[in-house]
Amino acid sequence: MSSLTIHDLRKSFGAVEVLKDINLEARPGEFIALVGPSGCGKSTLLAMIAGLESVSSGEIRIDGRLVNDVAPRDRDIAMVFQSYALYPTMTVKENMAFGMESRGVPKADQEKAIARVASLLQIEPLLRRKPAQLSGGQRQRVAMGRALVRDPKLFLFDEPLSNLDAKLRVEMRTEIKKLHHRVAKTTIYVTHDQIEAMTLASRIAVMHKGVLQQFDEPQVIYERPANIFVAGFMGSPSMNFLAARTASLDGAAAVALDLPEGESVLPLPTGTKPQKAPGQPVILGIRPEHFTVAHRAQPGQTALGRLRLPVEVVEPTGSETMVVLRAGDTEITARYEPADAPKVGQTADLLVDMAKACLFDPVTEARL
Amino acid sequence: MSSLTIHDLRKSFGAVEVLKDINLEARPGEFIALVGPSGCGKSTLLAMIAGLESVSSGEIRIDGRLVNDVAPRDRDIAMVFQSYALYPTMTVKENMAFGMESRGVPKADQEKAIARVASLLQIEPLLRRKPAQLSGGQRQRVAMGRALVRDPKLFLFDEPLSNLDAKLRVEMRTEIKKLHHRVAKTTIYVTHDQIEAMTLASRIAVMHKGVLQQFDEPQVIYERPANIFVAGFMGSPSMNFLAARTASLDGAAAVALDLPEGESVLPLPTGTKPQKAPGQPVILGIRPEHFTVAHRAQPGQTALGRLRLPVEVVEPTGSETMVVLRAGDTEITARYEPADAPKVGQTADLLVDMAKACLFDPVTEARL
Amino acid sequence: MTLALDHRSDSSLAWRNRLAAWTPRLVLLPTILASVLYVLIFTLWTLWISVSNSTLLPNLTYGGFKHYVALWNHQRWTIAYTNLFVFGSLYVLGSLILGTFLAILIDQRVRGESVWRAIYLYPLAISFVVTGTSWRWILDPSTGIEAMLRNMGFENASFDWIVNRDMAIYCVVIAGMWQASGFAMALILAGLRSVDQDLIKAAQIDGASMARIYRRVVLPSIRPIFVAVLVILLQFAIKTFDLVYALTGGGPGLSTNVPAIYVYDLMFQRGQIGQGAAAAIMILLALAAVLVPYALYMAWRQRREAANG
Amino acid sequence: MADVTLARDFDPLATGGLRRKVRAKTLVYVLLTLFAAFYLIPILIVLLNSFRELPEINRTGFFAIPRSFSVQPWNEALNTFCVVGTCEGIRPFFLNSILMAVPATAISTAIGLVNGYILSMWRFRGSEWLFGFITLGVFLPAQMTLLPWAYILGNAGLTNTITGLVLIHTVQGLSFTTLFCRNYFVNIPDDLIKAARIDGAGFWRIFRRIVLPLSPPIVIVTVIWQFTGIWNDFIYGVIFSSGDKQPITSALIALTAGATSVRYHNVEAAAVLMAAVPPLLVYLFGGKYFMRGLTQGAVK
Amino acid sequence: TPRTNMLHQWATGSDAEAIAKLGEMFTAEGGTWEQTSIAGHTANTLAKLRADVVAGNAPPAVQLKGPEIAEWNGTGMTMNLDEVATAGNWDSVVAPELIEVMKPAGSWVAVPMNIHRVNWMYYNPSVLEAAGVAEAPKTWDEFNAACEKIVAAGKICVAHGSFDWTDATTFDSIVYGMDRDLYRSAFVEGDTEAMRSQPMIDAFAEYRRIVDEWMDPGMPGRPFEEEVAMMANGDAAFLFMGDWTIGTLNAGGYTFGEDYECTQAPVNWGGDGYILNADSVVFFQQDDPDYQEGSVLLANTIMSPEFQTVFNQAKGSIPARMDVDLSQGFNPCQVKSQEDLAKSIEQGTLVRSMAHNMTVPQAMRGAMMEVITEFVNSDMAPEDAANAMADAVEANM
Ligand SMILES: Nc1ncnc2c1ncn2[C@@H]1O[C@H](COP(=O)(O)OP(=O)(O)OP(=O)(O)O)[C@@H](O)[C@H]1O
Ligand SMILES: Nc1ncnc2c1ncn2[C@@H]1O[C@H](COP(=O)(O)OP(=O)(O)OP(=O)(O)O)[C@@H](O)[C@H]1O
Ligand SMILES: [Mg+2]
Ligand SMILES: [Mg+2]
Repeated sequence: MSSLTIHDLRKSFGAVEVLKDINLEARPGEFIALVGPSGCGKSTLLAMIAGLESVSSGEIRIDGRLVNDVAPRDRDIAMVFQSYALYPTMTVKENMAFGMESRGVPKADQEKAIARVASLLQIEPLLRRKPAQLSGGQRQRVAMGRALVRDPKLFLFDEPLSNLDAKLRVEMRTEIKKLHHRVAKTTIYVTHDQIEAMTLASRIAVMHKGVLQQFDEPQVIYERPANIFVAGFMGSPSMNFLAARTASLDGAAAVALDLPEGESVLPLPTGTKPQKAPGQPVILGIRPEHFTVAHRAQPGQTALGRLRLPVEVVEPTGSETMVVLRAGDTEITARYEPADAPKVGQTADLLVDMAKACLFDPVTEARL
Repeated sequence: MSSLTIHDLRKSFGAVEVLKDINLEARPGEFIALVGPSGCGKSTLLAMIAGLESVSSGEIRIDGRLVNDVAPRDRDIAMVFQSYALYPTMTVKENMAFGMESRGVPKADQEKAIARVASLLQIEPLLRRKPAQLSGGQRQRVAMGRALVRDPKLFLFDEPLSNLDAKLRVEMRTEIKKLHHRVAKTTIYVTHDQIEAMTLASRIAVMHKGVLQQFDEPQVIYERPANIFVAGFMGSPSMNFLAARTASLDGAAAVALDLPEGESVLPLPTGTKPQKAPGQPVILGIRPEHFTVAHRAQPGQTALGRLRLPVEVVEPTGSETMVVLRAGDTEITARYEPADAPKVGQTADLLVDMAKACLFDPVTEARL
Repeated sequence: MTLALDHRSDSSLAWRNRLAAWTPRLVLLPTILASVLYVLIFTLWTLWISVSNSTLLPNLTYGGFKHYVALWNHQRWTIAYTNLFVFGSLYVLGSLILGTFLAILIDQRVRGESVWRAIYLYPLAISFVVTGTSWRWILDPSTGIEAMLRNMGFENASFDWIVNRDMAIYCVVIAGMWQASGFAMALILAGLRSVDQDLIKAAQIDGASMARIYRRVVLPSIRPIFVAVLVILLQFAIKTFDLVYALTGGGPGLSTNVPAIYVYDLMFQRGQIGQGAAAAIMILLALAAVLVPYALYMAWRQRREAANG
Repeated sequence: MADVTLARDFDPLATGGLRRKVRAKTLVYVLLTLFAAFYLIPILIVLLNSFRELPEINRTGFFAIPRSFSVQPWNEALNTFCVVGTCEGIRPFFLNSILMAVPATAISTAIGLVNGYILSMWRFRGSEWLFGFITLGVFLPAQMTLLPWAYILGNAGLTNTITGLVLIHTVQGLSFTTLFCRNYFVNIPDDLIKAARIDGAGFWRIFRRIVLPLSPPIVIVTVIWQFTGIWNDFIYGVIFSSGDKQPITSALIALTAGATSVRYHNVEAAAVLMAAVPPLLVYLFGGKYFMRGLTQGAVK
Repeated sequence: TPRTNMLHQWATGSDAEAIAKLGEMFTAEGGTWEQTSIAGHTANTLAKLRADVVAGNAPPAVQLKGPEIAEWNGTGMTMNLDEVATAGNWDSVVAPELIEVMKPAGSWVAVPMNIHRVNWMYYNPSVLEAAGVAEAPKTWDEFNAACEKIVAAGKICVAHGSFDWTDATTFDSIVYGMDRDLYRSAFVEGDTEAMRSQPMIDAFAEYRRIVDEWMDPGMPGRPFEEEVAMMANGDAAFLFMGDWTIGTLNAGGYTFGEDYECTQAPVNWGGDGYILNADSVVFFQQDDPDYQEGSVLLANTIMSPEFQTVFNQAKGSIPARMDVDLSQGFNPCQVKSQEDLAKSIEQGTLVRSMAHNMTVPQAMRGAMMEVITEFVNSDMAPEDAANAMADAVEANM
């Protein structure tokens, strides 16, 4: 039995259908991330799970019980909002107690629960403050504390970190990860930051325009994306997409790229079946980190393609350097070790790790 | 002659001194990034350059001319605001024309300038829209367009990208970099995102609490930070700081770490002079990317230290995996290739690239 | 453009800058003068008249505090001043509570919201000269509710507050609330709409009922709006004049007299300008009793906000 | 600017069962209707009595079921009734009120806008203090200012003129309009003004091109507030104008406040309703903006 | 050409029509007529007058009455009308009680427009008949006895709407009817000893009985025309009110003899009494000769028998000149009023009305009226009321 089951779920606002046939299930204790670009319906889906939006059709079950028409208070869930939604006129302690108070939990038990969570999250010194007197990170922590005191069946998070600045976001991400290890509750976590999804989730559901694109483990989603959208969405900088065609190289199926510098023929990505006759258009997807400087090639590595391209922009970030190369009309971003980075105007000589590249159908956009 | 010279600049609001003795100069065409945490005075400094805040003491010169008391309109600058500050009731075109209109530029010239910039930024289709009808990225582009039409001596940017989401931010960053290559105007760019500063600037000014900490080229700042603050601020995940003491190893000066697993002695970072007698406390700074998995050590690499530490958290981001290790009371973050990443609970065996590590004085916090 | 700027000498720029710096102050000058006249001079003039020998006409010779003494020896003034506090607090609190209640009702995703809003808000647009009479008819036992109830067969029905000297002031309160609660409703409703909807969602998930959510979460978070409504209503209460005139004429007996009526009667009908002025100064003191704490509260809030960044 | 949405998009009753929803909604509509009755009855009574014949009113009182119906009262109120010396109904006074309320509203709003603009965006030392001082004018009771105004109007040769009334209402209105506009403009981001200054715009250009186009909500609030306030004021009208120069509310006082003379209640009712039309229209048409602007203007 | 601008408070209805007549007559005599009619309360008129005086342009002619004539005369701004008065022989045609008021310091500064009788008692003959009251009571004892019967018959005895001026009007009649001398010393001369005296306590005691037993509890704030209708419709038997009631009765379509009749309010001392109230116009000095001329013309027009006739037929009062013939176009009550006035002068019983501001200054009158209306609307004891009135007057002297 799974802790959350969503079956053929649909949602329309008036004539606009914002969620289409969503199927999803979370096993007990699992951490599921819901990612997708803005407006794809993540928050709507979460609100439906929470009971804050009505269901147009389909089923939502929590621990096997159909909850389509159950009020939020009776679903036994806890939720952390992007805005934190801390009650501004209550102290941190009152914020945490409010849910228990509303449910008539005895004072003594309230105190105990608050003490436990406050020590878990190390927010004891903040208990008497009002939310306005807290920093962003502290607020985030309190919002989590409020969700934790209740010991619910399901945790829902709606972009809990997106209001924090970059440094704090990274820290809190790690913290959430540790916390989930500790409490091991089923969690649905909405984010549009794919790194958060990758690092936190046991499975990721990628959504786009109300449709669930892929629902799988992070590594699978990253390495074998179901389609161009998922491939482009996951990973930063984005995967490079190149128009190519099927070809044959040394008798084996291969892909050919037409570049101003002439045609490059590369071996087929590992695991791709050569379904198509040679000469068919395909889209080749290569992630920035799957380029290697030619002279660093390690002996014995197979399935390597070689590209020579002019350098357009060099962006050193310190730990690594991103280099934008021109490949005809398209730009390719490649990741370099800072020491190896070329200069603008030079020509980069790169090996492509075709074992990790992907091929897509240009029409259906699905991976081949 | 430099395009912008700031000499001993101070600024107080009432009794609070928010800028202390700032000295800075920008060469013509240079791209200077001003970074620092929130509230360190970046915006205030920029506003003083623009003439929007008065000068408490010191000098600001633009192209050699003292502008301390010159009104903003007479400084011949252009500025892009974090909020974009587009005039909400005017169309994009009117927004861009407003500055020229105020200065009495003939209509025909206005049209020409707008056409030029609109095509440069590819915003021609937006010219008739109002700001409310634009997406975040489009607004950002229009804000830049408004600054560009006027062809001023100095461009000022105040966190122009911080209202965009992560993906768009990366794209616009590259765009700004290209744009600067093209127009080659002196630019002062405020940000609190150190990656932006690193990738865009020819020189970076790091500020903290109203004091200029270091003003140098990105690579220098990243590799040879002036103090702990700069070292910790630049780079994400942050540099790891470990309490250590001076020691000697094979007769040479070295640093020793006391870990629960026993003492580890590492060679001295390259370029560090052994000023201190052995046994003195120091702080050792190591960036996450300066760890290598022990079995990948390349022959001939010198100045390597070796650490064996338990794994606490593993965070795969797709292109790389961050691993949090426990070293006594402190946590150390190390960057792994996804394929090499250990599991939680295992012990990581790492080599430290001491050539790139830094040592700091625990009292003055300056780099040794 | 660059060239054009360089031609201008720094000194002419400096002169222009200085002019530009003074423009706001120059433009504000007429308002400043008008306010000095209206707020300061008028108040000082009234203050002086209140300690002068004025009776039939203003007389600027100093006469000491006799008018104040006479004022406080006057039973009608004591009634009026007491009424100011009774009426003021009931009217303000009543309008606030009623307005809040209406705002909450309208906030429940009702159909035709703008119609309901207009119905509750329209009394603010109509002067009491217009509706006072009508309220009078409604409250009067021989023509209004009581008569209607009796005609319907409730022989013992009794609603005679307006003719009862102990209760008449509550009729003034009811009519006042009728006029002002819509205004409170409008402000509070807008306040409710500005409350982060996530707070309500969070509270729902926390298991609170809607009543509890309003009481504990939503209403407390719009406290500044309540304070603003409070001050505006208090200001209305203190200036109340035509409401009472149209409704009870100050009666039965003296029971619904309020200071504004007293001032008008003494200054103009009775020809006791000095005593009227003294009464006006007492009204201002009552105002200060409200405004000074409010100003302190605002200053405190600002400082606290500044302290919290 | 803090955006106040006028319709909420979140339904607290989205889930939890149909019965609960129906019960809650019914209760809400019943209460709304009861209160609507409370608010409407006074005006309905006036309306009904404006169509009854006088002898019937005199014999059966105002709260009775109408037995007669006549438009004569409206005709009289509009055209022939004698009020304060003329016998043309209340029409001429209606016109006076327009002539008084429109300019006074317009001028005080215009000045208030400029004042608010300065006090929020061109602050100088003491400007906060000045703002507080101007705002104090809101609180002065009218009775106190009558004689000083008489002195000023007399010396300016403005007694018994509509211009005099316009002057009074303008000066007194400044406090309110400045208060509202300033509190509204405070919400306009500073960056906008900074950008315009860098763009080379001066004081007036910023006002005209940037601030003014953003002002409609607060203009509507001040216009409604001022217009209804000025229209409904009677005390200044009674004291500082006379005969055919009086505004309509003062003329209404003549109708409704005569104690011992014969009262034509039906005509009064008709006149009273007619006098209420302009402020009501202003409210009906500006109501939506009134709420939006008021929160932004009054709460700060 | 002679001009004038008269400030008055007859703003609507029959009042306004009456004053319009004055304008027509003034214009017919070659004058340029302007008027400033003030809406509503006397306070508004006086506020306007004060505002004009403060502004430095006192109106040429103002409707003022009673002691206010003296007060404003005291400011030295009023115009002396002695010449016109002599020419018109006013001293011999105007009622003597009025002359004192019009000549506060020995010279004419005001002209009277009418005489109102305050101490009327209207009654509904059918109610009296039904209750078995044979004729209208003549003394207060008879009145109380009549009321007992009427109340027993299920009717309200006295129709009343309580305002300070109506409460005081009724009390005028009570005090005057119980003790004429008390009325003079307390209400005309403002003698506080008289106010504290036993006769005043008795008057209050009578009033207490009337309020508690003969009036209905719905009276506070009841509009004037409603109390009139109560009597005329037969819901109540009596109404104490001045002669302006006639206009309202006419407008309500009630007929004399059927729906109402009028008689003098009860007096315990026998004979004919009359409490007088008069409206008058005061002239303020003007620099403009046109206005000076206009004032003379207006004064003469007001005093002309033609105007006095037209004006008073509309108002329900009687001419201030004693020599006008009322046989044509006047209501029977008005005719009776003129007859009673003559008898009252003859018997020396004529007094001016305190309630209608014909005796003591406004400050004192206001204080007295406050006590009276408080008395009516509370359960104050007669002794306390008498003392309170004296105290209030002393505080305002
Ligand atoms: N109450 C509503 N009425 C109509 N449309 C709505 C409503 N709520 C949401 N939508 C629409 O549904 C779509 C999904 O919205 P949702 O908030 O779920 O997106 P999201 O994925 O959470 O986006 P974000 O990342 O920006 O938070 C959007 O197109 C939005 O405009
Ligand atoms: N007008 C002012 N009056 C008083 N203090 C001010 C004022 N403006 C700024 N400060 C203070 O000056 C300091 C620097 O502010 P500034 O806005 O320059 O910081 P910043 O580096 O731009 O921060 P952020 O990254 O948050 O934009 C802050 O502590 C701020 O509180
Ligand atoms: Mg969302
Ligand atoms: Mg800033």
